[in-house]
Amino acid sequence: MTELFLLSALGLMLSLFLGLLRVLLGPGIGDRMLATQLIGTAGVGMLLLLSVLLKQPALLDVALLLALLAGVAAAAFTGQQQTHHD
Amino acid sequence: MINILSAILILAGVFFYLAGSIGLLRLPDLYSRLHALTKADNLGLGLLIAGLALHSQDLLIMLKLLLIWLAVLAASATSAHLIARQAHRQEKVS
Amino acid sequence: MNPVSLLVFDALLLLSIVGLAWASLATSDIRRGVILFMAFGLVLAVAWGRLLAPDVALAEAAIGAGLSGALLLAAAHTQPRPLPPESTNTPRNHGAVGVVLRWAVTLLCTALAGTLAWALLHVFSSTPHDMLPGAISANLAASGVSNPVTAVLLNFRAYDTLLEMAVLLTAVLGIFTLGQANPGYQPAGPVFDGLVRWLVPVLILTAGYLLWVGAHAPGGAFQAGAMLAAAGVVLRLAGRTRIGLPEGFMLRLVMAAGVGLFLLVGLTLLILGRPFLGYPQAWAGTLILMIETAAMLSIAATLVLAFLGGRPEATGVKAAANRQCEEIPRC
Amino acid sequence: MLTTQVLYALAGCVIVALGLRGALLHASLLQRIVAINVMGAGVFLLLIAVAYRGPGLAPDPVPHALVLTGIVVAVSATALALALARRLHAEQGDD
Repeated sequence: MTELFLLSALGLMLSLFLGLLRVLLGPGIGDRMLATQLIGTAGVGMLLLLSVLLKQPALLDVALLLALLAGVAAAAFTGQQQTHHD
Repeated sequence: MINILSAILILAGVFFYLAGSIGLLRLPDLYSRLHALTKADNLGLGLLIAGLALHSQDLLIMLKLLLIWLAVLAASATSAHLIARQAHRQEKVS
Repeated sequence: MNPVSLLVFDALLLLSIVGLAWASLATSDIRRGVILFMAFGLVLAVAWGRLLAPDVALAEAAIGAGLSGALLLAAAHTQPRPLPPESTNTPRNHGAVGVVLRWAVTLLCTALAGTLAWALLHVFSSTPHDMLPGAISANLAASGVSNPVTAVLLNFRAYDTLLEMAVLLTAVLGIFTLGQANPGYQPAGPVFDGLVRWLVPVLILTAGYLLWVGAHAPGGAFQAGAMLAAAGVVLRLAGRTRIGLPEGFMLRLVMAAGVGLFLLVGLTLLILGRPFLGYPQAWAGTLILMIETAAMLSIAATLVLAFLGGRPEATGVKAAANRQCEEIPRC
Repeated sequence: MLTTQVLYALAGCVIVALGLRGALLHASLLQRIVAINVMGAGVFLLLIAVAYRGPGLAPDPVPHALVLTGIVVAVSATALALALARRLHAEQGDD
């Protein structure tokens, strides 16, 4: 089972690298943000696998925070500040 | 038996992750990429979580895993909507 | 465990971290840089998990990947469109002098990295001494908590944390003196509003969980404060006028609560004839929880105010500005 | 010597150098702030790598506590720097 978890973590790493390419290539800012979301989800998956591999149950909490804060980041990305400030 | 099932679920999850990221890389425009990402990404994580939950056989861990999945599902659906709307708005401006 | 494939994992993880660090600084488009920096924080959180530092990973996930990103993105939004690189008004980008300077700085930074690496390899090759970690695990039972990181932060090196709270207070006072808060955000659409409705309570619950769990497992005041702050930031982004910050005197009280309670406990112990912040063993757990709760509130207030970027306007003015808002319920 | 530890520490060195270079060479204030944050992350990576003592062994908690403090201080310092940059921008914009 350990081998499988490691293999899966490497698979997610590959997925992260593909996302990385999209972040670098763009072209639009939305594409980059989208790819960052993918990197985040791949990070969540890797943390879950690592929590089993390294016997660190606390990494589940880290994955949870990462998942919750993904929404905050997207909101910050699209939030429209009011323009009439004088 | 449970181990085999959980292994299949985890591998299927990784497959969907990879399919999603290849879609993100290969598809031509933002909207289709969005589609590829949100579908495959959530399914990938969902299957991975199902496999890990089966493997853990601990109710508390299962609940936490479920919570993580729900959080990712809801957050990614919302952010996909927000990003698409932002892109749409910018297209109309330019 | 197969060490070779774990090593491959490490190498790829580090490749992506270094690549993102480079890419986030190589671009002249600040929004692109910030998004790459956020991705950098996300991958870094995985690295902390990999190095068995879950406390740090929690803080990175909450702050590095979340709040810092939100802060920088908000700043990048207000920034005017980036000027093309050749039209920036700093003269050192021009001509032969600029090129020489650029190379000189690059060379110096490379030399710095080399020196650092040399020093580290020197440290690693000498026999490790376990005095400090040994002393910590020997005295952990007396610290009042069983998570060693919390024990270091709030008992063994409580001075550091006290001063850190003072640094946070100073930073927020500095932000106050620089002017009014950023303009607010437009009210959220229905989809985002749906997110806010469940995300904010979950963030607050998570904060409570992290504060409580910090005594015996990874977590604690910093991470909990960051989660509370994230709730405030989400409300702000959704265009709400009330984001959970108290006003006037209460706000000042919350801002100073961390330093204040810390000092109060320390001085009381001094009067009782104990060393400054030398908790009696029977009380250590309770005192730490009290200080952590106050610290959490201060940290949350500081981070929300940091996101506002200035003194929050009084609600009286605000109410007048948002008169039309009052007709819509839950606006 | 642990290979993992060395790998992560060396990456930390590279990131410190990259961040410092960015902070010195970038023209835009905002990008310098990002660069300083990157540099800080490199220092954190160094410290956590030093604290790591191998699989199955509990790492040294003192660097962990330092980095935790560092992350929170870094974000508040970043916020102060951003507020300063915004004010500076407003003052210059008046000319």
